[in-house]
Amino acid sequence: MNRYSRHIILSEIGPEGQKKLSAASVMVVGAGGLGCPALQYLVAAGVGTIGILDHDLVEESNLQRQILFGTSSLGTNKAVSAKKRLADLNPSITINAYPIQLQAQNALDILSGYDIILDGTDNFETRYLINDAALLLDKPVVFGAIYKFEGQVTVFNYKGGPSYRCLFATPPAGSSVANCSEVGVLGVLPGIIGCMQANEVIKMILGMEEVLSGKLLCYDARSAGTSFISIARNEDRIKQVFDERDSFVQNHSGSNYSCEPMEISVEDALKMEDVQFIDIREPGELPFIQLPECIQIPLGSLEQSISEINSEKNIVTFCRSGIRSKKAVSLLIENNITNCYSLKGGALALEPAIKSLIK
Amino acid sequence: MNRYSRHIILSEIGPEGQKKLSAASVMVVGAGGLGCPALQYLVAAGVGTIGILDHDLVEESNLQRQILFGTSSLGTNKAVSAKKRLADLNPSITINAYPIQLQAQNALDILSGYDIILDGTDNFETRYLINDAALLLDKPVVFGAIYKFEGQVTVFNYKGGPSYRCLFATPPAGSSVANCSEVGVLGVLPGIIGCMQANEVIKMILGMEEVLSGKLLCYDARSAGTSFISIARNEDRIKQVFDERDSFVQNHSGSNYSCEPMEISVEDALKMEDVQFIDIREPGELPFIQLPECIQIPLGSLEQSISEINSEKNIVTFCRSGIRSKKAVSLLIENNITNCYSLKGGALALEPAIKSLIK
Amino acid sequence: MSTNIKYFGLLAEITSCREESLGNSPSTVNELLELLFEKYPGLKEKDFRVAIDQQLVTEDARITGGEIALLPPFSGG
Amino acid sequence: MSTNIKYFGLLAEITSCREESLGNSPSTVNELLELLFEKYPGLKEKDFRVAIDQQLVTEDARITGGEIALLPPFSGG
Repeated sequence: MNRYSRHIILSEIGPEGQKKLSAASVMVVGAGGLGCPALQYLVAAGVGTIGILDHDLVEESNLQRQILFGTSSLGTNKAVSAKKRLADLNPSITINAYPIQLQAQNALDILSGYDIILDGTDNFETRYLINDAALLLDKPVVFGAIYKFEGQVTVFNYKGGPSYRCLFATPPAGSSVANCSEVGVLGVLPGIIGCMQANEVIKMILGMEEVLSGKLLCYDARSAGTSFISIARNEDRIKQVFDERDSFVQNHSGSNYSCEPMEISVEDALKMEDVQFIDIREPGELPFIQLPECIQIPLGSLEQSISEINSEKNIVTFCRSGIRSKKAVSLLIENNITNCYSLKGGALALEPAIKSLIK
Repeated sequence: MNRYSRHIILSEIGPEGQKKLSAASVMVVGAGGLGCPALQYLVAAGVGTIGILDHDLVEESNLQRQILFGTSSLGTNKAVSAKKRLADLNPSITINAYPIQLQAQNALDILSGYDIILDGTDNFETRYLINDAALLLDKPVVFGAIYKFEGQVTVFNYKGGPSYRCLFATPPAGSSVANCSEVGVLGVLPGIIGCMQANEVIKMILGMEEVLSGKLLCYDARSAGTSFISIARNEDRIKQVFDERDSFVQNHSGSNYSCEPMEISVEDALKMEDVQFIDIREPGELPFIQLPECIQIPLGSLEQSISEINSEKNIVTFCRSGIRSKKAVSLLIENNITNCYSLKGGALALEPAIKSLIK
Repeated sequence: MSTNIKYFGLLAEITSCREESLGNSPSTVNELLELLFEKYPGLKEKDFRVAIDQQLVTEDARITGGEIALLPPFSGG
Repeated sequence: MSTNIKYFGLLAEITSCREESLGNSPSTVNELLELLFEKYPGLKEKDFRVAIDQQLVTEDARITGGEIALLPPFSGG
């Protein structure tokens, strides 16, 4: 246990605490500004099972603060890319990458497999979705959010404590809040806030007192100062979430989630590293596609052929035009192959792109 | 400038602020628990020139918190390994690795080349050395230090503000303070403190108000709370450092720095990646050493042959027994080739090790 | 009795200050908001919660001195 | 008048608490230290600075209420 000796030597952690970390599972939703630093320290601390959920691809403007990535990961999926980097930091834990979007339809399923959820997302819709799903699943959420030079951190749904809806009942009206990428952010701020979130996760796993439940930490990077605002539990608002449990999937409040499996453009797919194309058309369908990293498994036999698929790779399924391949992606995800995409435009879009590459 | 668009869009930074970051140079002393996270965000922010000074090799017990490394970098020098990882995060800046120990003899020379110094070291001797050298050079130091669950952050020597000696006049007596590796540390704590240090560096470069000068930030990861202690400048103590300027190199207070260039064992050298051995003996000296990554440059002609040396590699110089190769390392460092080691035991130790590898 | 008000996030951009002191202190949160909406019309369109002495309060809460904070939700990550 | 004392870092391990209230308040830092050294002999061997109300003070400083902090140097990194 040499890797964790600096933890084990602490009387507050010890070998028992390190075992608790190893037995714990944490889902990090969003591998962006907050998720990247949080993931680093959860992985380094030896949290036994870590989920990373993000459907975005790495863009150059992310590199100013999303420190798990680099020029070599531009254009790749964030969850898959983060997993690859983190596996070297600590190969002794299990990391599951979900390169998909969290939606009302899959949230309960996906989050139910983890003890604690870390909210590192960048939009109100997903934040409320995480909060409500976590309430229904009775799981704590470590919330973190940033605006320019300021950050908020707290723990929701912990041992009967308040939830996000007790602080802000509903998402603000669209015009009321500017989008993060429109307003900009001091790059190091999510580093501080994401690490603070990881700290709260670790405190909960270790069973430490003073978990940041019922208190919102407000940090200002300009003054380096912190203030705390107490949040009381609002039973009415929490009851409302439970009352709407049955309709959670159908009509999540203000839901505008697309129900689509994750799609990828031909351009991005051809640039992707470690890719495995799967042609899910019936034998003989046109146009004929020849690619070195491509195997043929017709949709009808995909489920029996799961074991043939290398889940370490980025799977791109395609059909003729991009409709049936979405079903293939849903089917793969149900079978725990999560890093998979449906090719936008299908073989019809792929054929000319390959031809222009050969030229 | 797409990479920095989230900074440029902030009115407090803008294109001018991003230019200031790009024109700035920062020396990070210590690529450990504090240096790793600080470096990530300074590099990501686009600080134009970054020095990384650390003579330690990566050990498994570091990986619980030193998140720039991984199993693939075990046994390699921290400064060199950190540079390699960070170059992918931002290839548009200059990163200088100094795989050496900061000493009274080299501190003024090395630190004079940088605008701001970030103290991420783990011992009092180097902390006082950095403080005093920075005072003499009139450069600000961003101080960070940790103990178990608590951290301290402040800026010393900034615009006539106090220095470390105004807070604690002299290093504590040996028995009074336990060594960091003996007492352990919560892994995520240096993440929070190191990011806070990077934040102060960036605030200074941008010319923002509210730099943490004259105030010691005390952070407790258990409560997530922060308190500030005001520090007044003590002119007597500062004058004393200047009074002793001339004898700085000869008898730095309580100096127990070894004046040795960095040595490496045969075992570690043979495990190192990207290594370039230089046999600095005269032609014909015995034992005869045959290694694929080895070139012959006798010590007498080393200085004229600098241009032949690939400074991207880890340079290991050796002589017969490990004495003359130390001179070679000093000479290389004077010529700005910093990632170089003297082989302990020289060719006499290397020969049997190679033979046993071949067997 | 003067009242100190802290503005977080984008609210401080509307008020052009992160903190200020109101000379004539209103007696309820409702009165305070009326006063602030007149001084800073942009605040009206924003969602935020009000805290007195680090406790979230409703709009009918009485103000008996202490520090008031206006807290908007953040979404960034 | 009671005095609140905060212990940072390894000092809290010697006192077995991070914070405590002293019933009978001494009038100078010197008196306070005498009292603490008797209560916690281990403190004597440690280096630390004393702050009153977030201001570092010398040992002859008078205590007129407020919060006292005992601050040791940290070396870890």
